[in-house]
Amino acid sequence: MPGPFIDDAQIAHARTLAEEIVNPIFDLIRRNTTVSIERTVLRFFGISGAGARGVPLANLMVDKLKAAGVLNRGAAYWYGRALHLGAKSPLEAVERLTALPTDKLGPLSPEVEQNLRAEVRAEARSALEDMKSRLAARDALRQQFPMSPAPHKYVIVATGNIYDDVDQARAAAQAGADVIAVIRSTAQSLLDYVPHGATTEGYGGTYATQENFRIMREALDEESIKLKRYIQLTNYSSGLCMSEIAFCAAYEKLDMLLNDAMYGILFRDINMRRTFIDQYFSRRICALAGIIINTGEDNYITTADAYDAAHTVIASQFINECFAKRAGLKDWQLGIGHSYEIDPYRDDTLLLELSQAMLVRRCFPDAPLKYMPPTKHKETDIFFSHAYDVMADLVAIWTKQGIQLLGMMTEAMHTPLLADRFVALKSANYIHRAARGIDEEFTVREDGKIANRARDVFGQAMKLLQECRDEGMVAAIGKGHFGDVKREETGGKGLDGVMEKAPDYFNPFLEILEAT
Amino acid sequence: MPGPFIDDAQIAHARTLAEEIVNPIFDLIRRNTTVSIERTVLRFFGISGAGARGVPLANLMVDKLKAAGVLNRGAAYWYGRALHLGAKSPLEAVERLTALPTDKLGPLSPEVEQNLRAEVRAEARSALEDMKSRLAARDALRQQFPMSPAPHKYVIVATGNIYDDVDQARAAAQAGADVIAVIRSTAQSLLDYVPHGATTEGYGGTYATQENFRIMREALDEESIKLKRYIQLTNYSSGLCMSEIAFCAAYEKLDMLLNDAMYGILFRDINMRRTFIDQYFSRRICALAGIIINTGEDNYITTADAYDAAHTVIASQFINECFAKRAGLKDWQLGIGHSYEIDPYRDDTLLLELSQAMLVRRCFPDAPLKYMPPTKHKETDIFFSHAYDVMADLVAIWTKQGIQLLGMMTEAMHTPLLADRFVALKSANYIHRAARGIDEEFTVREDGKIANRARDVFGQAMKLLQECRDEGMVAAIGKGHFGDVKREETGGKGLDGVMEKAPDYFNPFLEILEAT
Amino acid sequence: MVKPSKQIIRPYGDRRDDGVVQISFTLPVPLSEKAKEAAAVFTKKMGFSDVKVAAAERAADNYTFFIVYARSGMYLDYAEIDVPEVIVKKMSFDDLNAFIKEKVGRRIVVFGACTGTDTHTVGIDAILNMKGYAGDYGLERYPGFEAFNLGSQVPNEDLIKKALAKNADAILVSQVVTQRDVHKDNSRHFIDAAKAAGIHGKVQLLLGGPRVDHKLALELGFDAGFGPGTKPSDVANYIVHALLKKEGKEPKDAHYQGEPA
Amino acid sequence: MVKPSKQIIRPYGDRRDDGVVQISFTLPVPLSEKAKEAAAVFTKKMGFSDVKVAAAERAADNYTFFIVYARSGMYLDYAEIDVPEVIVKKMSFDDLNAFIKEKVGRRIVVFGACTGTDTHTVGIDAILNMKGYAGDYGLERYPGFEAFNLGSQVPNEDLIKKALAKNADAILVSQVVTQRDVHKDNSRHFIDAAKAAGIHGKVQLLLGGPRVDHKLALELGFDAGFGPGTKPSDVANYIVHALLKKEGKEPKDAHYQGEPA
Ligand code: B12
Ligand code: B12
Ligand SMILES: Cc1ncc(COP(=O)(O)O)c(C=O)c1O
Ligand SMILES: Cc1ncc(COP(=O)(O)O)c(C=O)c1O
Repeated sequence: MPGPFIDDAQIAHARTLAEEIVNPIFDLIRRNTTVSIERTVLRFFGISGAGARGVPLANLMVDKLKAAGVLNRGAAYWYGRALHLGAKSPLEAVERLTALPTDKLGPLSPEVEQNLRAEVRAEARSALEDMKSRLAARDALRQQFPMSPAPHKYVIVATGNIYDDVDQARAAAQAGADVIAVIRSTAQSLLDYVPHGATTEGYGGTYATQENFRIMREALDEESIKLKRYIQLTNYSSGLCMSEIAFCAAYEKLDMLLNDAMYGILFRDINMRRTFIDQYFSRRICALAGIIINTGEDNYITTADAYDAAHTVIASQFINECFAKRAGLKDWQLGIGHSYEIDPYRDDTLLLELSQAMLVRRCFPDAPLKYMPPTKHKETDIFFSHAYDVMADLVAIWTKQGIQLLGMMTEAMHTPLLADRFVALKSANYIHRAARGIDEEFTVREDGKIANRARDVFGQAMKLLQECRDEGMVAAIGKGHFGDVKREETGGKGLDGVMEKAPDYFNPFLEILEAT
Repeated sequence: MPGPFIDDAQIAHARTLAEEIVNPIFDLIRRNTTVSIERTVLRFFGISGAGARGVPLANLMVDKLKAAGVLNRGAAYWYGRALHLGAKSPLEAVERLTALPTDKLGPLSPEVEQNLRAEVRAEARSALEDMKSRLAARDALRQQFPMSPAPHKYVIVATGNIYDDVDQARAAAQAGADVIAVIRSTAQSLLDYVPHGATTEGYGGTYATQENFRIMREALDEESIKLKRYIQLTNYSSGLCMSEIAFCAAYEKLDMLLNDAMYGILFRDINMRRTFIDQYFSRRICALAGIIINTGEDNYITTADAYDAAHTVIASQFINECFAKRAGLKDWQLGIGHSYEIDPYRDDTLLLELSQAMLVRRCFPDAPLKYMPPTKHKETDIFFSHAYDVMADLVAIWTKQGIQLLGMMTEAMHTPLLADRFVALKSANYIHRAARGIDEEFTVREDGKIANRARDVFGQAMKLLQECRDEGMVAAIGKGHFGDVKREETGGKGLDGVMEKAPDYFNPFLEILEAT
Repeated sequence: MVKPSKQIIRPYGDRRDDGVVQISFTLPVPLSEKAKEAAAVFTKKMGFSDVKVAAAERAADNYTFFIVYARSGMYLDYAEIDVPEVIVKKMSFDDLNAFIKEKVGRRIVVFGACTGTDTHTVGIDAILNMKGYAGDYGLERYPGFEAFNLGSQVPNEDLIKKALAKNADAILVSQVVTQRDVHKDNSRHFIDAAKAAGIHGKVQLLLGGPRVDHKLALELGFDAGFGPGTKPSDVANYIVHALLKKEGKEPKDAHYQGEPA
Repeated sequence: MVKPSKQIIRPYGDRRDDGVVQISFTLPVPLSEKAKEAAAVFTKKMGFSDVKVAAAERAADNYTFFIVYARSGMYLDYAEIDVPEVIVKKMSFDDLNAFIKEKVGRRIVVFGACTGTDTHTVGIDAILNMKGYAGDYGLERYPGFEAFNLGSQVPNEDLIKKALAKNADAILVSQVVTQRDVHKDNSRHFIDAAKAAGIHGKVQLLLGGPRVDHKLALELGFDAGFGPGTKPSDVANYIVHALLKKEGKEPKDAHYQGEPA
């Protein structure tokens, strides 16, 4: 059992600090909207098609409104206006709206305004009901074919071609995988739109599109039924389209999403205002959809050293938890990220990794947690790499991880081959079977290396949280405290997609989601 | 830390039972000698050559004496007689002796007898001094180049050709091995002589010969100096030539020997009287030579089920310890054998294996122990096999094994390739580095699965010891209690090599060894 | 029988037919850039393309261990693969015993051993002993069989002599040690001895072990071969039908398949 | 130079020249005896002999993963292997800085980035950042260098433009994502852009990454390539000498080797 290590009061104090850190960012979030949020609103209304050269209709429409300087009243409002102009369908609404001359965009009478909002609200409600009924189907399937016990074994597919991905995902499910992650094509984070349709050409991954989600979920539904074991699907909701992807994922009944503004800020140089705002709306959608989010703290220690920067992971997790809770997510939805990444040529790494994982467990006892295997120090020696993964399997079962990414023996070379997943699954099954319950067998000595290290890391994390509280999150990021990467508040991509909400800003989805 | 699990008093009681079990066998040992012991005596006197068709001179001589019905007075006595006949060298002594007509073998005058014995005793003393000085050279090298910390990583070479073995042993040492075991050619156990000279044709191993020992030790001395790390060498002293091989090993400065009568009885169908008697003398030699013995209890659970028969391992270890202690071996010389062998498709195997290994540690806190990796349930899937070995590496470091045989990923196919050892060593180094000290970090819960299983196994072991005490060891073996194999007291190979000592039986080596 | 149509297959790494193969080997040279290049050249010489020398590890001063990923241009027509397979078991324990009683009308006598210098009895015990293997009873438990297990390191001649003395219907030889093909040498020696004793072609001769398959056994002169994972019931069923065929009570080309209910 | 005499080598498994190779691959067929035979046939087709299909594992309903041990008849003349190698570092940190001061007489300007869509900065950071790699300082720490690290996902053209503006002596391009040879495509694109900007052949162009080697870099049009495990000091030493050669201050065929004292 993870020791107490840390006093309950200390942990509570960390949560208070996180609240205080997050407060100013929530001011920002409340005051602003983004192109991505507005496009998401339109997608909710069913605007999912694409125009010439694959540009999504939602983008066309939002760009038009933005160019006209009126997007700050909310796309929902304009959608309502378009309907009032006689549009019979979402598609027509787009057409009408994009055809409007700018001078036709002035205000309406208060009464008309009010009616319009009421209508749009009603439509929003029915759109959400529609989504809920889709999700109910997913939940029914989950109930019918219960998942295997945690840690849920999570593997990636990344061929670049959705149809190949389906083949590989089915194979992985048949070999025992519980969660399939379709890795996105490199740099999709930087696209300010969600590509359209089924795609077959990606690099290091496959484009995240609504159609690709549908295709994969359909295949996994089939496998779930065949295997009598529900297989989860996950993708990425980060980068410039966080909330749109969250919508697509919810609509297509995904189970999980990698969803983390910090990842975009640090590793994709996405503007922080933009992505914090997008993150909020995306998490509201996840909250509704019963989607488990995975956070990306594990990434910090691919650029920073896992031993030295262990506390940054803990500090960030408290902040991320707070962001998530405020967006309505429940504990069971928090796949808080961490990983087994300390240089294996150091001494005591099993003790250190156990310490860190136990500390995370101690801090977030009710969250499933998402545990990453070694990646950075992986070697091309596949046999060593495999042994190294096996130890991560052990720590995962020991510390009761909810979601365990399986290490791949070829991590240091290429995205996994079909056989790599099989090898990883077979070993993880063995380790889980062999060691389940080991946490109940041993008591950690409160004066040992594990406990001392946990206390030390927690202490450093508290200091960092204090600094973030005192100087602000922006300053902390600016100093490179997370992942050794420095970012400025107004730097990075996508800031021009952020705009202050008009006083009469209208977003019925946000209203409803916040109310539930 | 291995819990107490068991009361000290209980463990002391197990030792008492073992004493009582072993007592009748020591009567047998005291009353009898064997052809192997007598050949060993001659080897001590320097009779190491071979005659026509490779038959060792010691065999020629002992066969002659046995045929003449006078071997029961001891080969040393006859050796003295031969010297008295004017032999100038051991070789000449053999010739004289084998040339003697049977009627020339009558007794001498008491005085002559006494002188003869005194002379032979003196020569024996000087032979032992000679051996001791050889061993002192080994010990000096060990001191000069300290061994790496335990668990000592033990790997086998088994090409069949001593020169290829040397290549592979050097490579293994360079890759980090601490102990090299040269596996014997299959069925050498059944040869009632030690083959002579350097050999290049063996199956599944290389013949154990004095010259092969010398060649390998010389190569390892070179490597030890080069690597500044003493590399140990081990071979097999079981089967029909236990004590002769112990002599050859001591003379050639080996560090360890697999030495266990029970192995021969059960797995080679060697007669039990013969091998218990041989074992005693061989262990006396090991005691003198500072050779660590490895016992073979791990083998039991290759034929019996490791879960069901776990207690037979424990019971046998107490008995084996008693045999060893009575032969003068010290705790540090007791590489008591056990292994990681529970079917990996069962649940809780890591807990069960830890339980068993902790129990062995608890019972034998001062012995180095010899830990075997999985073998029986190994699969030809080398990746799985490797993962499985990695868990044995973990248990080994956790339970402070002194000597750890490294599992080979190709165990289920062939004797190890050069690369297999490299792969195993690299991973074992990682695991040892990662987990050293883990035993100090955790306290085993006294009411958990591990503790309960340990108590249960110990309880069963006590019952078996009681049965062995009440009904005798012979009966227990006859019932197939060990390794599921049944053997009769007068069955098996080599009983005709056992003979009752004459009242004036003479063996100066035994005298001296027992006196030290 | 209609010849099945072509079914071309290639290795599947990340995509259908990409031909990706993982290879590892050791070269007797010290680790260096030159050694890595040698590994690449060697892999190309073996006919692979797109060669990626993933890892080059210092296995010892003068040995480098390589892990290589590459593509093979080779393919295979799966439809053309033809494997001789031993009849798969058809009857349950009780059914088979009843069947023996009815059709054979007596107990079938089998002798088994691990012959030569081999002492690995676990395999032959699994087939013959009461306990059996993986929950499947051994031949000793079948009322329809009379099974004698002579154990390990039995000389081939002894096994044959003892089997002859009891008029055995089948002799089961187990061979586990395979280094330098010692199992093949010993098996050939067994067949020579069987011929000398005049039982070859008369008594059923079965070979088994981890590196045995039906094809190899046939090549060596046995009637059937059984590899890893064999269950006693596979062997029991085979022996019964082979006996009935020999006695003319079943057509020579009868073929049985499927698991018992 | 005298041509070295022949040095024939083969893989070493258990004995010199036994040619033993371990292979694994997946075939798109369900696990069965037939699949095993197919794996054996396939391995033989690839030119191996003594084929042992060690493992056949059900990787999925329609995929079987095989592990095979076999012998290759191929051999290699090691004496004939010729590897273009980048000059190995010669000077310590201090010596190199003093050497630059004396011989170059100014700070050497280098620009680096991870270009295209690649965001893997850890490699280029290891070479350029103060901290360096494995205890070896990065170029930013050398007084003799002025190093600019533009970070990740930098368009090739941007990197070239910025380097030109500062009269860079060397441009360092890092490429880590290699799926479907995207690193080669992007590298070729970089070289095209360098040619268009007129700096090819003038400014030193260095390529690095886990699947890069000197040979590949040369093929792609770079001046040098650096693979896994490269230390900043390797790069620093290389750049200095290449610069001196370019400036005619060192003979073109000078060759440096050895580690600093
Ligand atoms: C257990 C074991 C031992 C035990 C044997 C105890 C005993 N009484 O059987 C002990 C510890 C004594 C032992 C000793 C040695 N062993 Co050993 N041993 C093994 C081990 C770990 C398991 C074998 C086993 O029991 N498998 C389980 C059984 C159920 O499987 P099976 O034999 O394949 O049988 C199945 C089928 O093949 C078939 N079958 C088998 N026989 C027959 C016969 C018939 C007629 C039929 C129908 C079917 C059939 O049915 C069975 C059930 O499905 C293997 C490694 C491994 N994991 O495979 C090494 C292994 C077999 N041993 C090996 C060696 C070299 C030895 C020694 C020679 C080493 C030495 N020089 O000291 C010694 C001496 C033994 C000897 N001369 O034979 C090597 C053989 C290498 C090779 N390919 O040639 C192996 C592969 C280990 C290795 N990698 O080096 N060993
Ligand atoms: C860390 C990491 C990340 C981090 C990167 C953070 C960062 N800012 O760098 C994060 C988590 C963000 C990440 C994301 C992704 N990654 Co990544 N990642 C890795 C990982 C684990 C380690 C890479 C590393 O840092 N190595 C350590 C450095 C020091 O080594 P190096 O780069 O080889 O550099 C050395 C030498 O090559 C040389 N060198 C390198 N460049 C240069 C340049 C010059 C001029 C010189 C002289 C020398 C030189 O010197 C260095 C020091 O010796 C690898 C797996 C692995 N273990 O290799 C995967 C890996 C590289 N990633 C991969 C992928 C696919 C991705 C994604 C595209 C996945 C996705 N679709 O989401 C994303 C997106 C990133 C992108 N588009 O580029 C794949 C690439 C597959 C392939 N071969 O194409 C890998 C191999 C993982 C895998 N098996 O699938 N990743
Ligand atoms: C939270 C998060 N989002 C996204 C990604 C994927 O990266 P991208 O889509 O930017 O290529 C990762 C990668 O690990 C991640 O952790
Ligand atoms: C104690 C002991 N002696 C001997 C051997 C080797 O067997 P043999 O020499 O009989 O082939 C073993 C094998 O594990 C053993 O454990």
